[in-house]
Order: sequence, then C-alpha cells, then structure tokens
Amino acid sequence: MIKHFFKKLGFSSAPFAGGIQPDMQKWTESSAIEICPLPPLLIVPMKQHIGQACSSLVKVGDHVLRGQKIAKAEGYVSVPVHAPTSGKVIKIEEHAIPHPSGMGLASIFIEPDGLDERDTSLQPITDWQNMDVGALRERVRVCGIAGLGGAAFPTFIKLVQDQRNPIETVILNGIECEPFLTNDHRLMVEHSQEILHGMKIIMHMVGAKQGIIAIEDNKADAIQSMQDTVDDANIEGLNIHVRVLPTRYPQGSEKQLIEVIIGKQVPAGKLPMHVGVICQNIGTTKAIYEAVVLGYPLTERVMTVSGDAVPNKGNLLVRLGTSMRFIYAQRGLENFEGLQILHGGPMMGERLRHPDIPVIKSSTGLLALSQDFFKQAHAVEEPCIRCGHCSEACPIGLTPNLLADHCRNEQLEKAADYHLFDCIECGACSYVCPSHIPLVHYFRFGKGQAAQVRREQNFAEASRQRSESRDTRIQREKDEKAAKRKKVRATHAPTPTEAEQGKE
Amino acid sequence: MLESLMYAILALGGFALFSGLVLAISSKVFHIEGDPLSDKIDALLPQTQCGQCGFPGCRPYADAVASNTVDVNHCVPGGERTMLAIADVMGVEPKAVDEEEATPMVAFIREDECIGCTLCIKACPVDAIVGAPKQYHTVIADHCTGCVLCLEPCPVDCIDMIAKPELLEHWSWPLPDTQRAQTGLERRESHHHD
Amino acid sequence: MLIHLSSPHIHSGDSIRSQMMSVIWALIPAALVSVYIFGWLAVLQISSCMLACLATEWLTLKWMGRSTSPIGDASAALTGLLLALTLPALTPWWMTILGGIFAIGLGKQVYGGLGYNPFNPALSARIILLISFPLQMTTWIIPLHASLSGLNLYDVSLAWTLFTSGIAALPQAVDAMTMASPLGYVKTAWTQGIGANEALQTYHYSYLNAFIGREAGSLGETSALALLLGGIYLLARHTITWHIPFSFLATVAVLAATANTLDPNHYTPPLFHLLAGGLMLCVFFMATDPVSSPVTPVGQLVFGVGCGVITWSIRTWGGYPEGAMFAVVLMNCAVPLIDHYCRPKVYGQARKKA
Amino acid sequence: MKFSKEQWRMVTALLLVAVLSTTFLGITNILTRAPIAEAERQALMDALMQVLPKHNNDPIQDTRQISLPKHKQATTFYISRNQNQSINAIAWETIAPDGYNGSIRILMAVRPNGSLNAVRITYHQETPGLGDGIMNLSWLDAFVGKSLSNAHWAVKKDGGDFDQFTGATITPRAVVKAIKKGLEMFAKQRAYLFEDKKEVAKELKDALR
Amino acid sequence: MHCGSGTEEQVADTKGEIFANGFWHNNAIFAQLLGMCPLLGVTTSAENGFWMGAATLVALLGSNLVVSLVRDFIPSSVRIPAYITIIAAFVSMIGMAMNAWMHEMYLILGLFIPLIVVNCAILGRAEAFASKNTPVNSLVDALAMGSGFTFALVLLGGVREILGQGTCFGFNILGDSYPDVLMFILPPGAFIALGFILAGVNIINRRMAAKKEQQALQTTQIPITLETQS
Amino acid sequence: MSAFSDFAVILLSAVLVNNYVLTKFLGICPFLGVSGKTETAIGMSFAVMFVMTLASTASWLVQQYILIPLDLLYLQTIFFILIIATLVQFIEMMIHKVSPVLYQGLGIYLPLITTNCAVLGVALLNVQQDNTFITSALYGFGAALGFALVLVLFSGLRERMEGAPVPDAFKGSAVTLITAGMMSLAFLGFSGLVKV
Ligand SMILES: Cc1cc2nc3c(=O)[nH]c(=O)nc-3n(C[C@H](O)[C@H](O)[C@H](O)COP(=O)(O)O)c2cc1C
Ligand SMILES: Cc1cc2nc3c(=O)[nH]c(=O)nc-3n(C[C@H](O)[C@H](O)[C@H](O)COP(=O)(O)O)c2cc1C
Ligand SMILES: Cc1cc2nc3c(=O)[nH]c(=O)nc-3n(C[C@H](O)[C@H](O)[C@H](O)COP(=O)(O)O)c2cc1C
Ligand SMILES: Cc1cc2nc3c(=O)[nH]c(=O)nc-3n(C[C@H](O)[C@H](O)[C@H](O)CO)c2cc1C
Ligand code: SF4
Ligand code: SF4
Ligand code: SF4
Ligand code: SF4
Ligand code: FES
Repeated sequence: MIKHFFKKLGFSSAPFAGGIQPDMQKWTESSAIEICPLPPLLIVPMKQHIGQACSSLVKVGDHVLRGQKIAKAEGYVSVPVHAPTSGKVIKIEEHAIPHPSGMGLASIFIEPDGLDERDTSLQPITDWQNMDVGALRERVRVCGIAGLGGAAFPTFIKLVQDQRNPIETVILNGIECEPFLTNDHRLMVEHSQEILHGMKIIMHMVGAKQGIIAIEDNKADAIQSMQDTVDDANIEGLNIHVRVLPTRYPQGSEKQLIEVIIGKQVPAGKLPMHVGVICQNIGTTKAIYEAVVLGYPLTERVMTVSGDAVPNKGNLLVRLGTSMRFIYAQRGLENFEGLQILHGGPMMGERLRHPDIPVIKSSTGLLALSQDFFKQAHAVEEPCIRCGHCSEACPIGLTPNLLADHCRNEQLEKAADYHLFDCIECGACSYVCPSHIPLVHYFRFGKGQAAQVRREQNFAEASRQRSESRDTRIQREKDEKAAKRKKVRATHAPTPTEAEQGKE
Repeated sequence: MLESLMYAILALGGFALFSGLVLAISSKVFHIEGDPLSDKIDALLPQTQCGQCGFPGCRPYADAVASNTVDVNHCVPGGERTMLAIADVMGVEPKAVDEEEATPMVAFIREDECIGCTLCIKACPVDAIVGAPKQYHTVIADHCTGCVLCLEPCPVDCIDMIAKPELLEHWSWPLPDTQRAQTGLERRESHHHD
Repeated sequence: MLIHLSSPHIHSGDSIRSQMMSVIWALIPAALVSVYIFGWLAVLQISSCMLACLATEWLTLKWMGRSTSPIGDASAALTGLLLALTLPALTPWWMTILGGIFAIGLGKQVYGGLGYNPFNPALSARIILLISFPLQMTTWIIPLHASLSGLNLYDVSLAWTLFTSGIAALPQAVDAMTMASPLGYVKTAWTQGIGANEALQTYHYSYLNAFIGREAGSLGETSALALLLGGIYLLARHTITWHIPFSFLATVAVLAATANTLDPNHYTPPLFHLLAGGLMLCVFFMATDPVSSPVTPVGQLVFGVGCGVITWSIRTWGGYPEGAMFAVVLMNCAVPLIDHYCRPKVYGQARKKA
Repeated sequence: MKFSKEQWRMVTALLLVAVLSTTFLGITNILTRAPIAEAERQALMDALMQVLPKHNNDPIQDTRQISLPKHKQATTFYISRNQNQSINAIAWETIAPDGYNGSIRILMAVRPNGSLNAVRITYHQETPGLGDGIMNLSWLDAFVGKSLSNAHWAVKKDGGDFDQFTGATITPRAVVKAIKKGLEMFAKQRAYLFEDKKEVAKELKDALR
Repeated sequence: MHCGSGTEEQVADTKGEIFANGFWHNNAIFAQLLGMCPLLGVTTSAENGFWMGAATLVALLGSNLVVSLVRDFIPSSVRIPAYITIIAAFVSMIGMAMNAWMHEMYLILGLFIPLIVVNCAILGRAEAFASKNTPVNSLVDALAMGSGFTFALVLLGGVREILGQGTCFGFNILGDSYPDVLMFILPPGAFIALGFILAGVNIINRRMAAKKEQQALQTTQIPITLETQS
Repeated sequence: MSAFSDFAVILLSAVLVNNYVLTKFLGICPFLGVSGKTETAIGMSFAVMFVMTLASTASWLVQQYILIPLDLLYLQTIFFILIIATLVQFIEMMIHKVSPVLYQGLGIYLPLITTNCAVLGVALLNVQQDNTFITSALYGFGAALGFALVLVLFSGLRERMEGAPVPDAFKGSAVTLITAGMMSLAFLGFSGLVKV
C-alpha cells in the first residue's frame, strides 16, 4: 500500500526485489555496428523460436532468394523461416543448433550465390496508420519475427487487441542488463529513428496510449539518442517517454521491468497483457519496422561478439544461419583451446561445445571467455552454508538453496511447492553463491524431470484409455459372439461349454 | 480374599465384555466398502500392460498391491520412481526394483516382410498397431508402450524393437556433474537398493 | 571436462573462506579485549581451542576418508575461536579441548560437515560443557582486579600454571579470586527475595564497565563495545543481515523494558539485559551463524524474536542465569520449520493463506 | 442388532482372555500382598533407622498424624521410645520447596530437648556435582545436635553455621531453611506429640481444621 | 506399524538361527529401535539396565508362550486388545513380585515397569512371531529377544555409568580424578550415548557384511575358475 | 495462585520443562519412528493429542469410580491399557467411517498409539499426581502437546538432514539419536522455568 503510494508520487527507485550488480564489462558499447560478410555456407535450422518446428518448403537444388519463405510455420505458436540470402539449397539434414543438449535439428543448407537478391513479393506498407490491425499482424507473422531479446517468442501472438485486456502501455526493453552485450545499446544509438517508428507501429497495433522506452543509466549515449528522437517526434503529440533506470540485473526480464515501470506484478500464470502491458525488445521493434515499412522478412540480426578471448570485439550485423566459427574467424579468433564459448550473455546464455553452429533469431551475442572468467563460476561445488545470499538476489522471491535441495533429491512435488516453475533462470542466485553451487543447473534438472514425469503420466493415461477401450471392445465382441452362439445352440446339437469358449 | 478376587474378575471381565461389545458393534456400524487404494496405485503404474509384474496388466497388479498380497517392486517398466511412489502410498519400506530400467523401446514392423496376419494387432494391449488383414501393419510409435507382446505371435518375425527416437524437445538437463550432486545420487540409489 | 555447464558463466568471486574470514576479523576486537583483561590466559585458551577444533576437523575427515581440504575454509578455526570466547578464563585445559572436540565432532562432522549441522556447533559444545561441568563453567575470575589481588595474568608462567592446573593453582582462596557474573548474582539474589535494584547495587554494577568489558564473564563476552564493533563490521561487509541481530536485541529490550516498568524491583532494566552475559556475542556471531539459522528474511525475524523471548524468559524465570545460548540452540531446532513457513512472497503469486 | 459368528467370537475371546488374566492377577495379588506390605515397611524402617536413635518400640506403629497448614496430606510423625517407653526421638519428613531444581524432601529426627538427632535427604533433583553435595553424610552430620537455640540457622555465606558448596549456595540454603522451619514447627506441636492423649484430642481438632 | 510389520522377518529355521536373529539381527534396540523408553529412561547405571532387561525378558517369555498357545483362538480383529491384556497381566504380576521381593529396584525403575506393557518390542514379538510359531520356538525367540534387549540395556547403562560417574556396576574403574561428565547421566547423554553405540553397531554390521560378501565371493569364484580351466 | 495460572503452569511444565519425550523418556518409539516427514509428524501429533487427552480422562474416571472403590489398584495397568486399546480401535473405526478425510490424516497413526508408552504413561502419572478431572485432562493434553511439539520440530530437522553426507557409521538411526540428544540438551535450558 505505502509502497504503491510512494510509487505514485514518483519516489520509486528499486522497486523489484532482489537482483545483483555484476561487473558489466560492456567493452563494445562504443563500437559501431559492422556488417558481417556473407559466409560461404548458411545453415538455417527449421526452428528458431519458441514453439513448433517449421516444415521445409524447398528441395535440394532449389534456388532461393533472400527473404523467400523456405519453411512454413506449423501450428499457431510458430513463425516461418526465410532464406538469409540468395543461393542454392544444397542439402537438408540435421545440424547442431545452439542448444545445451548439443543435439541437432533439421536445417536447410544454402550456398550463397553472392548476389544477395531479394524476394520482393512483400510490399512495403507506409500508411500502416490506416491499415487493418489484423493485416499488420499477419505481416509480422509472415516476416518470421520472433523476439530478438533472447526468448524468440513469435511476436505476432503478442500484438493483438483484446477487449478484455486492453493494452495501455508498450514497453520497449532497452535494458540490456546482461554483461558484455551491447547490441541493443548500439541499435538505440544508431537506429533510434527506426526503433521509434517500430514502436509507433506496435502502439498502433495494440491500441496503446502510452509508450515507454526503458534504458538503464549505464547507456548514456543511447539515452541521449532515444531522448532526442522522441523529443523530435513528440512534436506530433505522441505519448512516448524514455525512462532511465538504475543499472541492475535482471531488470531486462519482462516481469521485473513491468513491475518497475507500472508498479504492478504480472500475476502468476498470467501474461503481461493481463496487466495492460506488452514488452518488446529493441531489436524486435526495429525488425517490426523493417517488416512493415520495408517489407523485409527477418533474415539478419545484430549481435555482440565479445569476451576476453576475442581479439577484435564488436557489434555485428549477421545473417541468420552464419556459422559461429566464421564469425569468430572474422574477429580474429580461430583457436578455441581452453576457451568457453557462449551463445547469449554470460548470465543466461548457453555454453556451446563447439563453434560449428549457426546463428539463429535468438542469438543476442557470441562470447569467448578464457579460463579466468569461467573457473570462478564453475568452481567445485561446496556445501551450502545457507548464507541466504541467493534468496536475497532472487528477483522472484524464491529460496534457491532449499529449492535446489528438492531438485537434487528429485522431490518434484516439493520443488513445485517451492515455486520451481516461477524461476526465470536468471542466474542471479548462482552468481552470488559463495559455495559455487550451480543452482540454476539444479533448477533446470528439476524442471526437466518434472516435464519428463508429466509426459510419462500423460502417456500412461493415454495407454490406459486405449487399453480399456480395447478391453471393452473385446468384451463386446465376445458377448456378441456368445449371443450368436446361443442362438445357434438353441437350434443345433450341444456345442462346447461357455467356459471353454471364454478361455480361448 | 476370594470375594476380592470375585470383584476383580467381575470388574475386568465386565469391562472386557463391554469393550468387546463396543468394538463388535462399531465394527458393524462403521463397516465400509470398497478400497480406493488400488485406483490410486493404478494411477501410478506406467500402463505398459506388459505383464512383467506377473499379472495380466497394470490394473490386476494394482489390485494385488492394494490388497497387500504382493510387494511393491514388481513393475519393471515403472522403475524405481514408480516403486517409491507406490511404497509411499502403501506406507511400506521401499524395496529394490527387480531389474534395471532399460532405454525406452518401441516396436517397428518391417513392412515389406509383414504378411498381414493381424496376430500382432490382437496381441497389442494398447491398440498401437494398425492395419487390415492381408495388408501390412504399422506400429504407431507414439502409442507403443514397448511391451514386446507383439513379437511372440508374429509368424514371420518381422517386428523389431528399436530405441524410441529421442526428441530435442524431450531433452532435459542431467544432474550437474559436480561431486555433491553425484554423491547425492549414489546415496539415494544405495539407500533404495539396500 | 564437464559437458553440461549451466549458466551463469560468471561469478561474484565470493567464497566460503572469505565469509568465514570476515567473521574472524570481526572477532578480533573482542579477542583483543579478552587478552587485555585476561592476559596470557586468554591467549592460551583461544589458541588451544582453535587448535583442538582444527585437529578434530582434520582427524574426522581423515577417518571418514574424505578430502581434508575443507580445513582451509576457516570454518573450524572460527568455531574454535567462538567457542573459546564463550568459555570462562579459568576453564581447565582439558575442558577447553574437550569442548573443541565436541563442537567439531559432535556438533558438525557427525552431520556431514560444514553446512549440514542443524545446531550451532560452538554453542552445542558450550552447553555440553556447562551441564557436564557446571561448577567450572560458572566460576568467573575477577576481571582486571587480578592485579589487585596479586595475580598478574600478563605473567606467562602464572597463566600457564593456571591453564594447566586450574583453580587449584590459585595462590589465594578461590573465593577471593572469583566472583559471580552479574546475571548469576541477580538470579541468586532473587532466590533470596532480594530485589533487582538492590542486587545490582550490592554487586557494584556499572553500565560503563559492562559496556567496555570490565564485568565478570567469559573471555569474549565481557565487552559489548568490541562485539558491537565486530557486528557493525559484519553488517557492513554484508556477511550478516540486520534481521536477526535487530529482532533478537529488540525483543529482549522490549520484554525487559515492559517487565521493568511494571515491577522495577523485580525485573532488571533492559540495558542491563542487553549488556549482560553472552547476549551480544550470541546476537551478532552465533544467532547469525548462517548454517544453523533461517535463510529467509522473515524467517530470520521470527528466529530473532524467538531467541529474544526464550533468552529473557530463561534469564528471568529459568534455572540458568544465562539463556542466550540455550535460546539460540532451541531456535535452531525450529529452523527447518521456520524456513518452510516463512518463505518470501513470490513474484506474481498471491500470498498463500493458511 | 445381530452379530455374526465372527463378532461373537471377538466378544468371547476378549472376555475369556480378560477373565483368565484377572484370575491369575488376583491370585498373584493375594500371594504378594503380605510380602509387599512387609517390603514397604522394611524400606520405611531402613530410612527411619538412619535418623532415629536406638529404640525399643516399633516407630512405624507408634505414630501421630498432624495436618500442617499448606500441606495436602497429614504429616506422619514416627515416635521412637527407649526401654522405659519414654520418647527419645520423633522423626518426620519435611519438604524444602525452594531447591535449585524443585522440592527436596528431608527426613529429620528430633530429640525431646529440641535438638536434631540426625537428618537425611530422601528425595532431591539438584544438579549432580553441585547441589547434590547435600547427600554427603559429612555435610549432614553438621546438623547433629543442633537446635533452634544453639545454632545460627543459615549458611556460612549468609553468616550462619553451615557450609555451602562452591558455586551452589541455593541448595544448602533451602535445606537449612527447611530444617529450621521443621524445628520451629516441632516446637509448636511439641505439646501434642509428647503430652498425654487427652490434651491431644483438642489440639488435633484444631490442627485438622 | 512400527511394531513388527515394518521390519522384515528373516527366515529362520533352527533354534540357533532364531536365537541369533532375536539377539542380534533383529535386536529390538539395534535393529528395530523399539522399546526405547525403558532403554533410555532407566539406564543411568548398568545395574538398573540389567534388572529392567530381566523384567522385560520374563514378561516376554510369558507373553510369547501364552500367545503362541492361544494364537488359533483369537480372532484377528481383537488381536491387539487380547494380546495386550495378556501382556499386561504378566507385567502386573512381575511388578507385584518385584515390589514384594526387590522393593528398592522396584522403586528405582518406577513407572517403567508398568510401561513394559507397551514396550513395542513385546507386542511386536507377539504379533510377528508368537502368533505364527510353535510354543517352543516362541520361547526361544523370547529368550533371544529378551536377552538381546537386556544386553543393550546393560551396554548403554554401562557406558553412561562409566562416562558419567567413572563407575561400572557401582565399581569405581576410572579412578577418583576422573571428572564426571554429567551430561551422560542426564537425558541428553542417554540419546547421545545410544547414538554412538548404534554407530558402533553399524560398523560391526558393516564388517560382518563385508566378510560375508567376501566369503560368498570366494565360494562363487571357485566354479568360475573351474569352468575356465576346463 | 488463580486457577488460570495453575493451568498455565501445568501446560508449560508438561510442554517445555518436563517434556515427555526429551526429559521423561516416554513415547520415544513413535518419536523416532514417525518423524521422518513433517507431514506424517503433524498427523501423528493430532492423533496423539486426541487420544492422550481422552485416555487420561477415561483412566481418571476408572481410577476414581472403579479401582479405588473396589480396592483393585493392582489391576490398574491392565485396566488402563484395555481402555486405551479399545478407545484407539473405536476411534479408528469411527473416523474411518465418519470422516474419510480425517482418516487419511489420522487413521494410519492410530494403531501406533496403542503401543505408545506416552499414552499409558500419562494415564499412570495422572493418577499418581492426585489430579482432578479437569487438571488430568489438561495434563494429558499438555503432555501430548509437548510430544507434538518436539515431534514436529524433530521431523523438520530430520528432513533437513536427509540429503546430508553423514559419515557411514552414523547414517540412519545413530545420527537421528544424536540429534534427539542435542534437542534434549537444548530443552535443558527450560529447566527451572516453572517449579512444580
Ligand atoms: C504460451 C505462451 C503464450 C503467450 N501469449 C502471449 C500473448 O497472448 N500476449 C503477450 O503479450 N505475450 C504472450 N506471451 C509472451 C510472453 O509474455 C513473453 O513475452 C515471451 O515468453 C518472452 O518473454 P521473455 O523473454 O521474458 O521470456 C506468450 C508466451 C507463451 C509462452
Ligand atoms: C533474466 C532475463 C533477463 C533479460 N534481459 C533482457 C534484456 O536485457 N533485454 C531484452 O530485451 N530482453 C531481456 N529479457 C527478455 C525479456 O524478458 C522479454 O522476453 C523481452 O523483452 C520480450 O521482448 P521480445 O519478445 O521482443 O524479445 C530477459 C529475460 C530474462 C528472463
Ligand atoms: C548448570 C547449573 C546447575 C546448577 N545447579 C545448582 C544446584 O544444583 N544447586 C545450587 O545451589 N546451585 C546451582 N547452580 C548455581 C546457581 O545458579 C547459583 O549460581 C549458585 O547457587 C550461586 O552460588 P554461589 O553464591 O556460591 O555462587 C547451578 C548453576 C548452573 C549453571
Ligand atoms: C556470520 C557467521 C557466524 C558464525 N557463527 C558461528 C557460530 O556461532 N558457531 C560456530 O560454530 N560456527 C559459526 N560460524 C562458522 C560456520 O558457519 C560453522 O562452523 C558452521 O556452523 C559449521 O558447519 C559462523 C560463520 C559465519 C559466517
Ligand atoms: S548463496 Fe549458496 S551458500 Fe548461500 S544459501 Fe544460497 S545456495 Fe547456499
Ligand atoms: S535463477 Fe531462478 S532462483 Fe535463481 S535468482 Fe533467478 S529466478 Fe531466482
Ligand atoms: S510390469 Fe508394470 S507396466 Fe507391466 S503390466 Fe505390470 S504394472 Fe503394468
Ligand atoms: S506395438 Fe508391440 S510393443 Fe508396442 S505396445 Fe503394442 S504390443 Fe507392445
Ligand atoms: S514408545 Fe516407549 S518403548 Fe516404545
């Protein structure tokens, strides 16, 4: 109550619980975005988003154009995949993707022809203000846009107008709270116009009255750039503001950011739209602009290449499907001995076992860290001394050490009772743990086990039903036969007894 | 003396008679039917219907466990987790499972060899095989519980058991490789297999 | 090489050792005061207790066939230091060492070592010593007045004799050398129907003395000032949080103040309670032992309040003059339940009823 | 209500078991009644023998009961007589309510002249090693011969005649106080205890009220 | 549930095996943690432990015998009240006898004598063994269980007495300078000393199991080597 | 002293100072047996509170109106245990029928209670202490409350110890007993809190 009152008065300073302040290491914050050259081969996995995988639309030998749809979405939570450049499909087979399992996924291999010809079947839409919202939404879908903030959730799903949950606020997530990463930062510095344009499109699509661009105070130039652009635009009377927030991890997480901006928590099991908000990443917003205004499907993204082992750090505009080895090579890193390569930021990204993996829509960054960096994080696990630092750091209000115990012991019901499924895997707890306990790892293990159990239960239930229906069917058939036989027996000589019949 | 003995016998005898009557009456008054226990146990079983427990399917095994006539550790496909869950419901000490859990398998019919005799269809307890007489049959991998009951009846031995394909979506994080996690695991295992 | 490494891939650099060391640093003022007051005797007690703890830790780890590397995390040394600071200066040497063995052997390693002990090892050992050897554990040397009676504890050889041969080696009558602690005195007086005020007067109790460390008591508990300094250091270093110290102290103060207001002659004043006995030591260093206290902030508040209530009740009505250490260990029993029922509010979850 | 055969068996089985058990128990009771009484008497006798002087009567039979104020049950006084049947000591159990850890029960015997013949502790819960020093015969011997007039009834620390133990003053204090109170009570009840019975009846009435 | 049914009955055929089972493998204290109250309550000295054990042994003998005699007569639904009545009768008789002829010990053991009735070890035996076995075997079992129980009581009593007072069965064995560790006479000491005794039992059992395994290994290895030779 | 503070003293004494489990050594078997999980411990606690209160009043009635008038004190033990056994079995059957939900929670513990010495203990101690009908009910309830308190606390501790790398020799009951010892040690702190 009181907190709320203060927030209304504008006294809010750190309104989300927990959080940490890691060393940000934003070494590439002033490196302008460079364009990464086209690699000799592009490997396009048929699933680059959260949801169902796509199915291929091309055959080996087909020639494709940049932006041509090469795999179509299957199901609702899915977006199509497009050819990142023009060239020839040389094979379609499984290839490793950025995934902690190291497993592969069906991918389309494209040999660029170097011409980079665009498929121009999609028309630019310049007067989107007057367009039907549904058509715009369709455009965002067919352009294959999935959240570029890291989760790669199909964006079109979020861009709806729902009478019951009117969206009041669109939040642009320019927080970029992960150490090392600077791609959103550079986008805001260099492409503020496009971002603002994209934001206007989003606000139009969801019917929001208010737009907020949230930026942490360690990105002075981005704040300046966005503020200037907004000021210019606000001449048009738009209700869009830049909100500067103190630097704190994981402020970029949607739930935390929403709490900070509007002072309300997204209730468990509900979505941001239930509190009248949608939250989009900077890169996603720019991609929406390009999809709508330019008619470009999503075929490239900006990513940060950094880490102490990368000689030539920077921010690159990379075609989706580019091999990471190729990117590292571009930045002068070829020998990976003793290095840790990470896909995404150091707090949430996956460690990759080798660099022969293509860039996908969720690739926010590519890091290569030397021993010095990760030996601390992956040091020998010691017993928990229950210092409570993890609980203090947790933005969700969990008790990670107790939760980890339950996960380790596979006490899944208890883990669920301790809100395992509310954990956003931000890693703040593991980061502060003096005993170097891989807490997040335990949570992932627990979640995986729980999913496994659920699958098994569903399968068992289905099997039971099939088995029961089979039993009743057989019984019915038997009954029918018996009835028939009875009739026959009534007219003919004695036949074998019922019991014997039944036994067969 | 004897009088006091008489009193004693009368008092305690009377009291015992009273207790006996109370118990007898209440056992009549409070008699209850049915046992939801076996439903509970059946819900825990994997429904593979494989018969490895020595019963013709999961339900009969559940009934047997609920009536306390058989141990909790006979469901092989269910593995340790199922055993522990049943032991918990029954309130008994966990026991080692008969055999180690194997990798999940599904049946696969080599279609060119199948003569369409439908014998496997009749054997499959969960209707996981489809096909009409004289045409080749197919196993619906998603329905197959891997119970191997269809192998035996096939006259031309055209059914194989193949490993259930592992899906990326079904991958899950293993326990950390740290010593603590591993010793915890060992401890748990040795505890259950004692 | 580990195959599956989960994020995060960077770390704050904090470690168990640094946590433990910060507590050891924080105890330095109290240890120095004890050396100032009890001379070489304090040095002997502290070092033998720490050595006993380290040796027990090493031996038990060896016996179990485990790695002896946990010795390096300084937690056993810290336990030893804390235990030593809770002992009377005149504790016979074998008792000090037995205490160290109890603390590490029975209080910690039996449960699997660092992090698993449900009870505070140092305090468990102290309670065992107290109930096993009540006489020796309640015999206090007169602080600073040692020299008045011709005892020079800065004399190494005298300290050594006292340490090895105990009270019997005292050159004067035991009664001349020892005195009751303020708490013990008040409690005894009470049984005779003497009021609190009168008792404090006949004891010549002085708040200032109690604050700087000149009233009778265990090695490290005499000086509230030194302990307060250490506590503030720990708070500043973020090794401990304010919840337990605050709620513990506040509860004792509020209870004492209420009772004292209602019947000043019967109940001792709050400041007396705060400065007396091992309260400060328990509050900042023992109730806050992370391993045996709750993890959640609300839980820590509950824990502190519980400790406060029990401490004051035992001091006021119980058989023992000092209740702080019993209070902490008693509340240790409840920690798993407190942790379970005092979890923080989870983001987006309505607070659970019931 | 009709019982099934099974239910009838329940009732009869229980009944039979109970009846048989009781029979055996009753018989045992008859057999052991006398020995138990004897054992109890012997135990009491043993205790009394420790505090009473040589006597020629059976003090267990020769008793007086007095209902003392604040006592739930009447206190029994055991009277010891010498050859010529004159009383040479009276013993009874008194209670020190304020021991360190609960009540302490004390068996004390007083000679007709009001001095103590002997004192024994019959029950206490004091801390072993501290308060249980009161069990020491040497400490208890200090009470022999002491009366209200010839001793200072306090521990040495409080300026009295009796030793305390280092670090444990509460217990001896409680004992000394209780014995003193016992002597005072004895002084009051002297008349009834020693004088002849006529006078007694009146006092008894008062006391029992 | 913690009485008997929770613990697994090892198959025992010979009287020797029954005895070994009852005395050690199924020892009420070491293996089943039953009958803990008298164990902890009266063992401030070895002597008290011994007499408590003896009283329990007699009660066990009597009840096991009677229960195995009447086992076919008692319907299972009133099994527990009936058995417990039988046990209570025996215990009361023992109590009276002790009161008559061992008055002092009767006073020391106090409440724990009538509580033998609910000593789970006894009802557990009636349920798990006597109700299923012949009278003779039941007697052997009672003897074994009872002496195993007595052994545990004397052991704990001895340990507590030695550590707490430096004496054993009243004899001073640790000398006068031994500083009595009072904790062991007080309640906490009972738990802690028993904890250590159980740890010792654990170690012994482990050693025994290891030996058995080794023997088993040796016996199974022989045919294997033979096979490879032939 | 007023009746109210009398009651408070009886309760405090039975719960904290003279705790049945930790200082009187009664009911140790279930204390060790059903303290593995907090949930079970709570169920058992309620069952014990219920039965102990009833048992102490019922036995008081029998003592006053049967045993003393007929001079049958030597039948005390057998009478009391018969009362308890019958009571427990009756309650079990009744709960099973009347409230299946409650039975889920309490039912499985009830049979254990017959052989819980705390129940017989409370009945015997009660009549030894010359309690009145009300105080004997209170005493029974207090003793059960004390049992419940330590049982639940202990179960929490045991759950916490579940994953601990306890040395092999101490695994299982050994460390459990040592923990009980530590708890008993801590409860000594309450000694003298109320004088009875
Ligand atoms: C099944 C599912 C349905 C969703 N539906 C909506 C939606 O209707 N509207 C919306 O704004 N967001 C929706 N979201 C998106 C989430 O709110 C969130 O933006 C997305 O998961 C990425 O956020 P993150 O990177 O914080 O994880 C949905 C997410 C999931 C998993
Ligand atoms: C711990 C955590 C940190 C995050 N940090 C950022 C961030 O710094 N920037 C960002 O754009 N999204 C971040 N996200 C993702 C957001 O929660 C959310 O998915 C995203 O803003 C939605 O926008 P998108 O769908 O356009 O990607 C983070 C998510 C989590 C769980
Ligand atoms: C554990 C413990 C047990 C004690 N037991 C007793 C006791 O049984 N009897 C007693 O008089 N004092 C006992 N005391 C000491 C009293 O608390 C009090 O300090 C003492 O009686 C005062 O005596 P003093 O004036 O000789 O120092 C005990 C103290 C402690 C700490
Ligand atoms: C703030 C803090 C307080 C501590 N207090 C104690 C203590 O009171 N007693 C103790 O034995 N160890 C203490 N330790 C050390 C350590 O936690 C202890 O050895 C573990 O309980 C052993 O598992 C403390 C450590 C820290 C960081
Ligand atoms: S931060 Fe680590 S050591 Fe501290 S409580 Fe959390 S898990 Fe335990
Ligand atoms: S990873 Fe999960 S438990 Fe850890 S701090 Fe983040 S939300 Fe909390
Ligand atoms: S073994 Fe298990 S899965 Fe197979 S039939 Fe029996 S219960 Fe079902
Ligand atoms: S297909 Fe074969 S293996 Fe699969 S469920 Fe049916 S019978 Fe079993
Ligand atoms: S409960 Fe007391 S002996 Fe079992």
